[in-house]
Parts: sequence; structure tokens; C-alpha cells
Amino acid sequence: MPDIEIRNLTKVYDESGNKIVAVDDVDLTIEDGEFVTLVGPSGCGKTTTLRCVAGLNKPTSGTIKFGDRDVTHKPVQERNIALLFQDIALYPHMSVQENMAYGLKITGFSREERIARVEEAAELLQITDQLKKMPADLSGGQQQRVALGRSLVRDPEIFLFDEPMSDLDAKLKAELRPVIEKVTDEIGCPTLYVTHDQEEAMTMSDRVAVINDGKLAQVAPPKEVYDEPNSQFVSQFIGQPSTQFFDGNVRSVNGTAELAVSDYRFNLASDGLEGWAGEDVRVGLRPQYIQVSDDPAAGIPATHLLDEPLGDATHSFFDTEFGEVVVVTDPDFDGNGEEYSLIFREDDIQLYDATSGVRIA
Amino acid sequence: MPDIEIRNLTKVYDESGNKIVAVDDVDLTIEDGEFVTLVGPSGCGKTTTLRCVAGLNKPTSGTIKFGDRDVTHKPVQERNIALLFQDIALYPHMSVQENMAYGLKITGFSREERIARVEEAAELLQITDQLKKMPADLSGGQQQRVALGRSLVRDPEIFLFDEPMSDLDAKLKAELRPVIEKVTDEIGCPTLYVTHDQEEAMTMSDRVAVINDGKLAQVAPPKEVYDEPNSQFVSQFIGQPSTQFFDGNVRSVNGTAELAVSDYRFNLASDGLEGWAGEDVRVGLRPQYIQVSDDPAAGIPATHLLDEPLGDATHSFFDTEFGEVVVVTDPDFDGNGEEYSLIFREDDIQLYDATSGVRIA
Amino acid sequence: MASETGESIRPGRTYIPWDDLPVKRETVAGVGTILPVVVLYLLIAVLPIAFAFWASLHHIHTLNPEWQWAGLANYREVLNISTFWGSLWRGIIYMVGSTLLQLAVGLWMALVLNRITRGQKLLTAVVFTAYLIPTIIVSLVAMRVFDPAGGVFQMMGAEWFGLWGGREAPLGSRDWAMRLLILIGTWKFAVFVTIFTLAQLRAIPDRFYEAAKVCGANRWQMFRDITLPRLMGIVLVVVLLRSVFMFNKFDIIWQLTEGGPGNATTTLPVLAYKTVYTDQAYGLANAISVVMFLFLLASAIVYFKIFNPSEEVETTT
Amino acid sequence: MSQSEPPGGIFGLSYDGEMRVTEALKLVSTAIIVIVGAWPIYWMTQLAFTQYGTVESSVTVFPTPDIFTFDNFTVLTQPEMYTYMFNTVVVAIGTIVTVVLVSLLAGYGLARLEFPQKENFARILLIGYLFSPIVIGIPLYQIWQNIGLLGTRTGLIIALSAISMPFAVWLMWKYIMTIPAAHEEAAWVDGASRWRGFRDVVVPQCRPAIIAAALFAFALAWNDFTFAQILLPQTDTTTFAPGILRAMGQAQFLPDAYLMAISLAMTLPPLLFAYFMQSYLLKGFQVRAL
Amino acid sequence: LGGGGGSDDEVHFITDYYNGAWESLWGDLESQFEDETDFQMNIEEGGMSGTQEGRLAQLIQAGNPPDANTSTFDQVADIWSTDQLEPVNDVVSAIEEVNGELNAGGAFLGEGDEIYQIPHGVYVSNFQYRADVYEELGLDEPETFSDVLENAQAIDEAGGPFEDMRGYGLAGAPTGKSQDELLVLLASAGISGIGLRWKDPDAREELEIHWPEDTVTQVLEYIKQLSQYSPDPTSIGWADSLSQWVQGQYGQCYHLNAWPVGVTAQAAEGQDSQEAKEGLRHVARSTEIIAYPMLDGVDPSENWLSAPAPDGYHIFSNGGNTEGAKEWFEWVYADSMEQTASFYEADPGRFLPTYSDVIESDPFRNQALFQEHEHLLEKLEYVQDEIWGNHYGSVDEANTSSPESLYMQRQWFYGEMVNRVVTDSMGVQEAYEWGYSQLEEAFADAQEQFA
Ligand SMILES: Nc1ncnc2c1ncn2[C@@H]1O[C@H](COP(=O)(O)OP(=O)(O)OP(=O)(O)O)[C@@H](O)[C@H]1O
Ligand SMILES: Nc1ncnc2c1ncn2[C@@H]1O[C@H](COP(=O)(O)OP(=O)(O)OP(=O)(O)O)[C@@H](O)[C@H]1O
Ligand SMILES: [Mg+2]
Ligand SMILES: [Mg+2]
Repeated sequence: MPDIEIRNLTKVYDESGNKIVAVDDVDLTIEDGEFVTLVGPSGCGKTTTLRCVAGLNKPTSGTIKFGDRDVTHKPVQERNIALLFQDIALYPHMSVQENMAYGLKITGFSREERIARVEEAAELLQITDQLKKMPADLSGGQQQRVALGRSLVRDPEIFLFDEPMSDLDAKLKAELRPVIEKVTDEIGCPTLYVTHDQEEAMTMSDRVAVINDGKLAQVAPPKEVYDEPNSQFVSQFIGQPSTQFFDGNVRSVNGTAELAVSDYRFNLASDGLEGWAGEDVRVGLRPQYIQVSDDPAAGIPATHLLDEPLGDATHSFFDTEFGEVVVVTDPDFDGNGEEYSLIFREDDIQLYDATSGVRIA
Repeated sequence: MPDIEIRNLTKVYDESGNKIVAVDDVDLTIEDGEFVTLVGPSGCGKTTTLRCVAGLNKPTSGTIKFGDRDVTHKPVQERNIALLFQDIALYPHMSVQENMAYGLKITGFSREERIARVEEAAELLQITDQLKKMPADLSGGQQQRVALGRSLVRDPEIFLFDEPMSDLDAKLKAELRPVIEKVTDEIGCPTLYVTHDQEEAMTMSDRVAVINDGKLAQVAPPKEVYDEPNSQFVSQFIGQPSTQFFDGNVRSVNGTAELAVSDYRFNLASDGLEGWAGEDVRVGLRPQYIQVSDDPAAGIPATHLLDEPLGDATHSFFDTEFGEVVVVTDPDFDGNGEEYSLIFREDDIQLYDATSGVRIA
Repeated sequence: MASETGESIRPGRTYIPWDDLPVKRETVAGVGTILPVVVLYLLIAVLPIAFAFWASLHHIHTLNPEWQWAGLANYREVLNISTFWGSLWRGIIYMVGSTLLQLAVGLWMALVLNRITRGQKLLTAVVFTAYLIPTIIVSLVAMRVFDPAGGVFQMMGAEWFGLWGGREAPLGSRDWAMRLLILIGTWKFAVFVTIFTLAQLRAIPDRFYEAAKVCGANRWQMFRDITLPRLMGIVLVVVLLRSVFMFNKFDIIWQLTEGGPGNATTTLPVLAYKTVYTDQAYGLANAISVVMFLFLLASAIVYFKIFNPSEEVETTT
Repeated sequence: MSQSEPPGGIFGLSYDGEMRVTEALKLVSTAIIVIVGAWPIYWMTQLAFTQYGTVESSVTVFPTPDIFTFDNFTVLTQPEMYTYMFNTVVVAIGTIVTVVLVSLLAGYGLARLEFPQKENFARILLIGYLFSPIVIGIPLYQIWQNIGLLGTRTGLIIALSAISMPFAVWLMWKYIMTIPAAHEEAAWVDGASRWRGFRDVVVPQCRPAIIAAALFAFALAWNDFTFAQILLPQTDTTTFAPGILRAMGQAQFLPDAYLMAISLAMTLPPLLFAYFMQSYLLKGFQVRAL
Repeated sequence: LGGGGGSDDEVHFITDYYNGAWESLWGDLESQFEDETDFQMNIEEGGMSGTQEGRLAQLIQAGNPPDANTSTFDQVADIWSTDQLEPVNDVVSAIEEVNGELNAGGAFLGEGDEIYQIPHGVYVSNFQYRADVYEELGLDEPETFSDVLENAQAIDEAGGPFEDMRGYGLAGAPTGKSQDELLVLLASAGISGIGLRWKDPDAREELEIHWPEDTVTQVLEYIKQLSQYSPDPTSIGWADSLSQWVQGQYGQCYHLNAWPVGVTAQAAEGQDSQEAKEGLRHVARSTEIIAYPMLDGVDPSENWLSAPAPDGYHIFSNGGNTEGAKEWFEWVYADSMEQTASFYEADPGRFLPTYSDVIESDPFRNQALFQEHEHLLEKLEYVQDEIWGNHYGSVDEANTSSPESLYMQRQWFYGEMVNRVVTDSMGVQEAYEWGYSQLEEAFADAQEQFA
């Protein structure tokens, strides 16, 4: 099976005169068998990118290749892709069986073969006993399984997903995630998965492509995106609760760079910060890496506001001189509105350019 | 403001002859100012309970009191409640301002007072600049804020929510949760909040009422529900990923109870197990409390299947002789499909009656 | 895989490479889809109307194939004949009276049908049937029930309410003919309003009412603040359609009263018809039709300007 | 929005009282609808079973055994009567089929394809309804003669279809817009051509709109008098409405009771149509704006 | 199926001689004719009043007139006056050889020697009443309008078996019958119905308006009175009056020939149940026909009825197949007396044969319906001999037969006047004045057209 090569993809919508650049010069290669997730906030151009790959939209410029076949100008019917939509798009007037067999029927498979293939797929997806039902009688999760099955039976060369689970609730999502992984693994074709849910992106992908305002911000494996975000945007977008940001300033003290946040000073071990002396920076800290001390003087003083116990952890909200800060505390933590201080390791500090948001350290 | 007292509430639907017991003898008191969440799987009767409290459905039997006013047979209009729906129910033909003022208008407030109150509420909800817009021009989160505002301005005696956030995505949910908590706190009236999302239930409530198949399973503060579930159902429903269950058997060895799971033996410190000797039980373990050891012989042998990295933790799937098991591992864990063993502390084991699902230890 | 198993993937017969085509092709296809409609429209509307315009500029005796050029003489005559203004006035009364009554009755029936629980389907079907049965049958039944010989409505009107004499024919009465035409028309056509509004009513989610109830709204307030605004869009459309249809209505009037008694129910279409077949003045009749058309067109434009039924409030459901 | 009213039910009733009042109003209204709406149909039915002499001399509410008869229905056995009815059925079916096909196609084009002026197109179509059909009989006759369809049922079908068209297209256009484009796209992804996607995915989902358009076309065709009169002059091809008028003019003995029997026969098909199709129909009519 | 306009090789013939019996008769003749000749027939049913004009208008305006139609002459006067009709003298002569001489009683069938109609039958106007009712109520045969009114009142108010019977069936729909009835009533009042008379009765060159106010208003007043005893007049035209007569809805009426009798007799024989059959036979037998009574104080000899209206076939000169049409009628009528007689059988009592030998011929007299209803023949003979013979043409100058009077015949305001009076839309005086102004206008048009 081929890989997907997206080169300089740009898509401009012309909405009654004013141009909207939905996708801006995107370059992305998805290897055969690779699972790449396109993640980003609403309206950033994820769907548009995917629809260009699918052939449902025509790129304004750029090329799309499947292997060495240039499909930029090929109609969707000739691309042999599978595509799963957010609004599940099962045909409401066909039974599950018919829905799944439709693509095969179009392609001209015989009745027996259609049935055989559908049953095989149904088994894999554990929906064998739903085959006779109509889509309206299924739950959201089951519907999405059927949609998956519909794509599956056709042995597509490319698998595309557009937020297939955004209408499902958390439990169902967690249940369906392994199923999707299993299916794409089985077919072994390149997969482009669009979502705005960073958790989905993190858990499922080989690589995550974070997109912001039509441009790719970072493309890397999940752990790298989480641990080494290359911009403030990525850091904030990936990880739950979000990275907390503060305004700071880099100073050069005795040749080493020192970070000043309000009255606090931090020594930064990292190299390459010399050039930033005197510059304003944004300081990022993941809530997971902040500790809470009972001694209000041990670090930054913080007044406890609210706890959100999750069972295996608690999200605690504190009021500090830098505004509201979220900290991930342990399950038994009960702040009770008292005074604490927040402590963190200097290693865990991320620094970003205050204006461009680019990672400094 | 009054508290809510639900006594022996039962609601039977008569759907063309066959009776569906949607709510079965529910007893629940919500103190003034208390935030109680009704949580349970789809179709368990949450909405029905709430609608009975609201007066939109007539209970089959039982009473509902607000303070010492019996409202069981009072029409909705006389109950002075606020109610937020899942499907947001803003009037599409009225502007945000008009939507929020509608209740006041009905109640007979003057124009000036309406505007004043709406503005006050809008400020609290940070939607002041949306007031002139139409609902269709707002995002889901903003719409839900408006709906909240509409309830808020009326100073209700009782606040009811029916899955107000289930159509929103995770980020928006996390953002809106504190807003709801703030608002209900401010009004200080008893609040009944229905959700099927255990995370919402855990994070927002003073007490969680877990309901299953029309019956209350457990009513307790969130931590207690998480740490001390009184039944297999509650344990499984609360917490993410779900508690893992295995079949086991209690034996009496030398006067102390011993738990046998397949060929493994565990000594249980807990008292009161004597009576269970020889009985089959269900053994529950939270994925958070399972450790993974590199040494395949150190505990239960497990083949690594799949990792779902979340950034601050990883959900790892293992194949064991008891089937697939999920374990929460640390962020850097990378199983790579190799052989491991799973270890856990005997203290963390939960035991349930194999037939009734009632907690034993 | 499919190709590996030897199964060739047969593409569907004709892929039209839509996205490959220059934009023009979509235009061509789009226009292609409406072409049949255009052709039909040409046959039934454009050509005959153009013909009518042309004919209205001639003196034409209906039974004489020779036309004489008349210029605008027919139009001058139309505006000068006394029956024209009377008929226009009666036509407006008939149109406005019928439309308003149909709207009120249709809306009311929709509200009731939407609420009743038992026998809803049957009653709805019966009510809908009124719209579906041929006008001629409505006329036959109406003539029968208003017939002084054994007509039940005639009998009720005469004996129970004293509206007319026992042997009087209400359809032949100056006082009653127009009113009865409006009533009978309403019986048949109010259902048109009902169908549309009932469809809209079914589409209003309960939760809107529940939200209003929670706010303490009573039924009138709910109707005013939720039902009515939601129906407004379609009501505007239906009023437009019904007005046009009623203004042009000919068959039921002709069948029931032939424009009589005297001229009491002669509306413009009836006048045009009489002008063709009784006066044998085909050119003049066409001039009347053209004037009617212009009148309706002007009214419709004003209506669009004031109410704009094409711009509907965006709704989230 | 400026005036404010006191809380409470209408007319100062309590909410419960208000509910009882509206329930009562509902019952009364239902009764009126039954009486006014269904009653003429009942009346027609009962007269159809009453001896003709009785019908025209006195008011009878129910055909008691002494005046009950089936004889009125013998009028339906007259050959031209069932020719008329047969023709009407053929024309109605033909019209429905044509209208549905053509409006589906046009509705699809308007909803899914881009071409200039398409919004205005549908509105311009409605202008056709503004012209009174009374005087266009002569041009119609000529046009139909020229295209060789005069006196054929096909000709009438085409005329009636054309008349239904603006409305049907509008309905279909608005309805197709409510079907998610994703359904069709899914079909294309599956390899279906545009036509195939239309046929397999869009058309089946249009069922309510199809039924609504069919109803409208049916009402027109079943009702039509003017066009049949002009375009089908021959007795053996003409339809019910002109036929029955012809029969009334010609037959020198056609009592009202016979007419009621004929009317009843012509009322049954619409009644069945309305009974079985109403749920689709109401869905199909859920369009909102012009 | 024949196209409405008919193709070129077809003979397109529109006729209102069309009921069940006619239909099968036409069908037989059509196929025979087509077998024997090269012509194809296209026989179309024309509506009774109004619709046939509509059809003709369509066909003529489309440049495709039919080849022939049936109607009275005044209904095609406009067509004739624009030279669209073909003279048919030769056809009529051929028919006369078989059926005897044409007897149209001096009605206008064309100017000069040319005749433009192949007559089929004439309509003699008369008064009909139910003799059984008269007998039961002890009424006398009316001689004057007042008698009619008195009888009408008596019948109307009678109870018992005549509870539901009305006194008089008055045509008030503004169509043919009300017009005809008014013209006959006016004639029975001793004046010209259409409102025209010769300026110089001897020269017969120029017509003038003569519609004396007192007489016309008296007649209108009579009509107004009658309407009280009539079922809804606006619903009564030719067709309904027949149906209502059969059902015994009123006891007296104005009608033509023995048409109601014939229809009732035919309906009776078509009934299945013996009881219904007897009932209708009784109605048929009890229907008496007499000349229409006179306005009080006017002598029958002053009756202005001039000639009964002949009804028949007209051939269009610009039709596609004029020759074929002529041949058809010749073939149909000049074949044999049997064939001719069968036409009158199809529509019993409606027509008086226009050809002199017919009524005396055996085929005519042996009609099946006459077996049971011998009185029908008698009544027809009475109409021909007595009413036509004695009541028509009493006043010589009443014969205003001319294109202008023909033009007036087909004006619609006469019927409209009746309608306005019976519906109380206008007072008698008002209606007269309105009618008079219409008359003046129409006469002016007529003079212009035929000057
Ligand atoms: N058909 C269109 N015409 C005009 N603008 C469009 C169209 N489709 C999308 N856009 C615009 O292009 C931008 C990108 O849209 P796109 O749907 O690709 O976003 P997305 O990342 O998929 O968002 P979401 O998470 O909400 O699905 C948005 O600003 C959107 O408004
Ligand atoms: N109007 C009704 N008529 C008949 N049965 C009903 C009705 N409403 C709810 N039920 C049934 O009652 C049971 C409880 O429904 P309910 O809506 O209270 O569940 P829920 O807990 O709110 O579920 P969800 O999470 O899906 O909203 C279900 O089995 C449902 O099918
Ligand atoms: Mg998207
Ligand atoms: Mg619910």
C-alpha cells in the first residue's frame, strides 16, 4: 500500500468575496501503515485538509500523492479511500448489513461475497448480531462501528477519519479507541485521523500533527509532543489540564541565565539562553509537575479555591498572585480553602518567546 | 431556601401495554445549598427522576417536598425551579438578551429591572458581549452559558440540570464546570445535577447518587463512592479506566479467609469474611493500583498489547490468563509487546458477591 | 487485496470527474437538472401568458379566427366597464375573506389535531380528505345540502336559525351567496393551511414548552412566544399562496353560482370567463386577465417587501 | 416586549384551572372539527345509500332500512363512468410520477449544484401561479395541438405536472437541503458515481418530500377540471370532473343520490391516501421559507 | 384515440345528441360508414350549453374548426355571419327524397336560397303539467298566466302525497332555458320576445326596437311570482329541469315538445324494480302538454310565436373535411326511413321530426318505447298538429327572421334579466331598464355587423 504525501497544500475558500485561508501550505507525509492524527482547535483547517486528501474538496494549490500516483485532480471515487465522518453518515434507509455492503455492491461484488465479507468485518467489530437492524436502532457507538465496518470491507488503500468519536461519550470513546487501532492495524494502510480531542490524539497515534490556524505547528510522536512541545500553542493544547502560563523575564546573572517571574528567581540550567537576556518570555508549567506544600512560605503562596476529585487524582484550583492556577494533586487531597504554597522543579519549566510563542527552553 | 425531599418516588411508564419501571422507590434528600449529582448509565431513570422533581412528569407514587411544601401535584409553573436541558432549548427566534429576560417578563418584571438583571448575570457568565446576538450565532458552550443565565436571573428555589454539558467537548466541559459550580454556589439553593459522565459527577458534587436501573445504588460524597463503592456496579461505573473484575473464590485456611483466583492465593486481612468461605466472589481491582514488573515471574504473567499514552500517565493493555487487563502505568512506560507480570497489594482488592454484586470487602 | 484475489475493482460505469471539470460544467449539470422544469414551465406558463398578452392587444370575436389589431383599446375598455371594478372589489373581498378565514380555521384545526391523542390519525385523514376530493364533488355536495328540497343545511338554516325562508335557496340569495362561497371554500381549502402548520407544529420540540413552563409561562404566553413565532415563516408563505389561489379561483364559484345571483359572486376570473364565452370577446377577456396578473404581481411584490417570507429566522433545530 | 402581565394562567386562572379549560376547549374543538370536517363526508356517504326520491324530498340523517338501497351505485357501472374514473386514476398516477421525477431532479440540482441565479429561479417559477388559468385555454389548446399531445392522457399529465411543478420543486429543494451532504459523500467514497449516489442515497431519504409532492400533484390531478376539459375533449379519454359535468348535462335522469354515490367512489382513494401517508406527508411539508 | 382537433382525413363532428342510446347508435353508424367509405369519423360529445361554444372557440381560434356540429341556428349565427359555414342545400334535398319534405316552419336557416343547416328536429315550446295532480286538487287547465299562478300556489301548498311537490319549475339560471322561457312568455303576452319588429311589416327591410315597458314588466312580474312556487330557480336549466320532472319535484313547467315525457318514460323502462317502474310510468302518462297560456287579456290569436327553432347540423366551410361531412349526413339520413327513425328513438320526445314523412312512418310509430307509452306518440302529434299548427305564426309580422334577429337570439341578457329578477338582485322595473339598455346596445352592434 502506498504512503500519503501532502505537499504545499493550500486551500482558500472564497466566501462571497472575502477569502478564508483554511489550510496554509501544509506538508505532511504519512508512511504506509502509519497512524497520524491531525489535531487542533475548532476551525483550524483539519477537516479541510482531510477533505482535500479524500478528494471531496479541490486544493487551491499543492499536490497530494498516494505512493507515486498523483491524485490531486482525481475524483474521490477513484482514490479508493475509506472515510469516517463525525456525523456518522450511515444511510438511514438501509439495514446495517446493506450499509456495510453498499461499497462492495457498487464495486460489483457478488451477493455471496458481499455477505461473506460483511460478516467477517462484523465479527471483528463485534456487531454480528446487529446486522439486521436499522441504523436508527443502534447506539452512537454501534453506529460508528458499523461505519467503520463499511470502510473496512472495502480494503481501502488509505484510511481517513474526521472526528469519528466526537459525538460519543467518554466511556464509549475509551471503548472504541482500541477497536479503531485494531482495525487500522489489521488493514495496515496509512491513516489520517482528525480530532480536536488531544486525548484521542495522544492515545491512538504513531505521530501527532498539531495544526493551528491552517498551519502545521508540530509533527511528532505523542510523547514528544507532550514532553517537548515546540511552541506555546502546542504545550497549551496538548495535555489535560492545560499547561499553566505566566509572564517572566530572562536575566543574565553572572553569566548564567536567570528567570524572573514577578519577585521569584529561578536558575535555569539550560544552555542557549544567553541570547535571551533581558527579553520577556512566557513561562509554562504543567499542572502535573507542580507540588503543593502545606507551608505557605515554602514557595509561591496560594489560596485554595476548589477541588475536583477524580478518584485517582484531584484537580485543585488555587488563587495566586499570578492568577488562578490548576494543580494536579493526589486523590486524597482536600484543600478546604486554606493557605498553601506551590513548588516546582526548575527542570520542568518551559520557556517560550513572549511574542511568537516559539519554544526557547 | 428549602431543601428537596424525595420520598419513595416511583414512576412507571405505560408504553402501549407493557409497563416500564423507570424510577423505582427512590429516596433522596438534597439539603439547602447542597450539590447532588445523579449519575448512572443511559436509560437508568435519571432524567425521569429529575422531570418528576421539576413537575414535567407526574410520579406514579411517592412524594416530593420543597422544604415543607408538598409539590408532588403542583404544576411546573408553581415550583419556581430552574432547569437546564441537554439540548439547550434556547428560543431560536429571540436574541440572547430576550432569551435570558423571558422568565422575568413572564413573572412580570419591569423592562428596566429585566435589563439590569440580565446584565448582571451576563457579567457573571462572561457573555456580556453576546447579548445582542441570536442563539444560532453562538457556539455550544456559549449557548449553554446563556441557558444558565436564563435560569440564573430568576433566582430559583431549586436548580436542576439534565446533562447540560453532554454535547460539549472535553475542553469546553472543563471550562464550564467551574462556572456552574460558581453559579450554584452563588444562588445557594439545592441543586440536582444529572449526568452519565462519572468525571462530571466526581468533580462537581457534594454528594453523588449512583442510580442503576431505577434504583439508587449508593449516595455518598465523591471520594467515598470512588474508594468505598458499595457494589460492583458502582465500582465499575465510577473511575476511569474502569475497575477490572475477575472470578474468585473465598476459602477458609487455618481460620483466616483466603482468596483464590485461578491458581493464585491471596491472604485477606479483612474481617467478616468467615461466612463467605467456599463462596464464589467477584474480585475488583482499580487499574491505578496495579503495578507492572519487568520480571515475568514476579506476579501474574502478562503480555503487553497496547499503550495509550496520555502524557501524565499511560493506559497499558495486557493479555493475561484472566483476559485483557488495563493498567495505569507511568508516562514513560513503553511496553513494546513484551512479557511482564502484574502485581498488586492485597489491600487494594475489592470483593463482591458474585450474584448480587454487593460489596463484601 | 481485492486486486490480489483476482477480483478486479470495477469502477461504476460513469465517473463524472466533477472536481476536475472547469466550473462551467457544474453550471451545465445544474442547469440540466432544472431543464425539464423549464420546458414544462415554458409550455404551461410562459407561452400561454405571452399569447394572452398578445391577444389582449386585439379585438377578437371568440368564434372568428380573424384578429383585429386594437392596441390598448381593450385595456381602456377594461378600466371603463363598470363590471370590472365591481368584480375586482368582490374578488378582493373573496380573496381576503377566504384567506383570513382559512388561515384562522386552518391554524385552529392544526392546533387541535396536534393536541388530540385518540383518533388523531383518522380525524387528520378525514380533514385532509377535504383538500383532496375534487372541487366538483364539493360543489355537488354543497348544492345538495343547500338545496331547499331535502338539503340539510338549508333546512337547518331555515328551521333552526331562521337565516332564510324554508323554500329559499341560500346559494341563490344575494345575502348569502358570497358568504357561503367563502365558507365552502374554507371547508375545502383551510386544510392546506392545516397541513403546513401541523407539519411545523410537529417540529417544535417539547423542550421549548418545558423551558417556558419552568419560567412560569401560561398557555397563552407559550402560544404567543413560542408557537406563533415558530409558525410565522410558513404562515407567511401559506398566506401568499392561498391569496393567489383564491383570487384566481374559478371552478368552485362557477359550479356553485355561476357568478350570480346577479353579479353578487362575479369575481374577476368569472368576469373573464363570461367575457370569453358569453360576450364572445376574447381579446377583452385577455386584457382582464393581464390586469389581474399585474394586480397580483404588484401585490405580491409589496407583500414580499413588507413581510419577506423568504427570509426565515435561522433555527437551531 | 414592554408590557408585563401578572404571573398565573390565562384569565387569572390557576395553572391547573387553565389546563382544565384548555382541555375542555380542545374537546369542544374536536367535536366541531368532527362535525364540520367529517360531517359533509358522512352526509355524502349516507345519501349515497338512500333512495333517490327520498333524498330530494326530505332530510334524512340515516338510511333506515325502508329507504336504504345500493341501487345508486349502479350508476358506476355505466361504461363511461368507469372510463372517467379509470382515466382519472391513470392521469393522477402519471402526474404523480412525472412530478416526483422532475422535481427530484430539479430539487437536487438546486440544493447541491452551484449555478447562477438558482435561488431566484424557484421564486420566478411561482410567478406562474399568478396568472389566472381561465383564458389560457385557447393557447394551451394550440400548443398541445402543435406538440401532438392533444387529446391524449399524456398531454394532460404533462400539463398537470407543469402546474404542480413550481411548488413541488420548491418543496423538494428545501427538503434535500436538510439531508446531510455527508451521506452522499460517503457513497462517493464507496465508489458511487454522482448519479448512483443520488439514486441510492438521496432519493430513498426524500420519501417524505416525495409523498408531500405526490399529494400536491394528486390533489391537482384528482381535482382538475379546466385542463381536462380543454385538453381531453373526447369522452373516452376524459377524466372525472369534466366527465361528471358532461353526464349531468347530458343524462336526463341523474338524481343527486346517484351523484353522491359517484362522489363517494371518488372520495375513497384520497381518504386512504391521507390515512396511510399522513406521517410522511407532514414530515415532507416541514419546509419553512420560500 | 382521435386527437381532439382531428387529423386531416377524419371528419370531426361535435354533437350534443349524446346520451347512452345515442352513443351506441353513433358507434354503429360510425363503423358502418367507415367500412363503406374512405372516411374516418371522429364524433365528439359536445357539452350542452356553454361548453360546446367553448370547444368551438378553441377549435376556431386554433385554425382547426370541426367539420360539423349540432345546435340551433342562432347558436352558430356568429360563425355563419363570418362565412365559416357551408351551404347544404344538396344534402337536404337528398334527405328530403327519403324522409319527405323539410318542414322548418319558416325558421331562419340562411339568407336567400342557401340553407346552412341540415335540420334534425324542431323545438316547439309549450306548457306541461301533471294531470294527476290537477285532478287530485281539482285544478283546471290554465289559460292565462294567472291560472298558472293559482295552480302553482295550490300545488305548492297542497299536503298529503304532494307535500314535497312545488308549484312550478322556473328556469332562473342565466342560460338557455331561462332565455327561451322569457322569450316565449313575452310572445304569449303578444309582443316580440327579442324586442324587435319590422319598421314596415310589409317591406320587411328594417327592424326597430319594440319592447313595451308595461308588457315586459308584467311578464317579469309574473316570473317573479312564479319563482315563489319554484325550487331554487338558479339551479334549473334544460338538464336539471328534466331530471327534476322525472322525480316529480314540481307540477308545472315550461318545456319543449314532449321531452320530459320521453325522458320519464325512458327512465321508467330503465328501472329494475317494478315499483319504481310503475311510479315513473305513471308520471309519464300523467304529464299533459298544452300550448303555453296567455297573459291575461291577450288573445291566443295574438300570440307572437312565429316559428319553432329547428335544431340540426352545420357544416364548416373551412373545416378539414367538408366533403366528408356532407357525405356522412347524406349517408346517415338519406339511407332509409328505418335509420332516420332510430335517431328519434334515441332521444324520445325531445324532437319533432323536421321531415314531413317521418312522424307518419311505420318505423317511427313502431318504436319500442311507444309500446308501453303510446301516449308519448299522441302527445308528440298533439304538439305538432295542435300547438305548432295553431299557436305558431298566428301573427304574421312576428316573423322577424333575419340575421339581426338571429344575432339578438344569442344575446345573454334575456336570461340574465330573469336571473336578476328571481334572485331579487333587481326589481322588475330595474331589470327591464337594464335589459332595455342591453337590447339597444346589442341591436346597435347587430346593425353594424350586418349593415
Ligand atoms: N465550504 C466552506 N466555505 C467557506 N469557508 C469554509 C468552508 N468550509 C470551512 N470553511 C472555513 O475554513 C476554516 C477551516 O474549517 P475546517 O472545517 O477545516 O475546520 P476544522 O478544523 O475541521 O474545525 P472543526 O474542529 O470545527 O471541525 C474555518 O474558518 C471555516 O469557517
Ligand atoms: N415517555 C416515555 N415513555 C415510555 N418510556 C420512557 C419514557 N421516557 C423514558 N422512558 C423509559 O424509561 C427509562 C428511563 O429513562 P430516562 O430517560 O429517565 O433515562 P436516563 O437515565 O435519563 O437516560 P439517558 O442517560 O439516556 O438520558 C428508559 O428505559 C426509557 O426507555
Ligand atoms: Mg472539522
Ligand atoms: Mg436522560
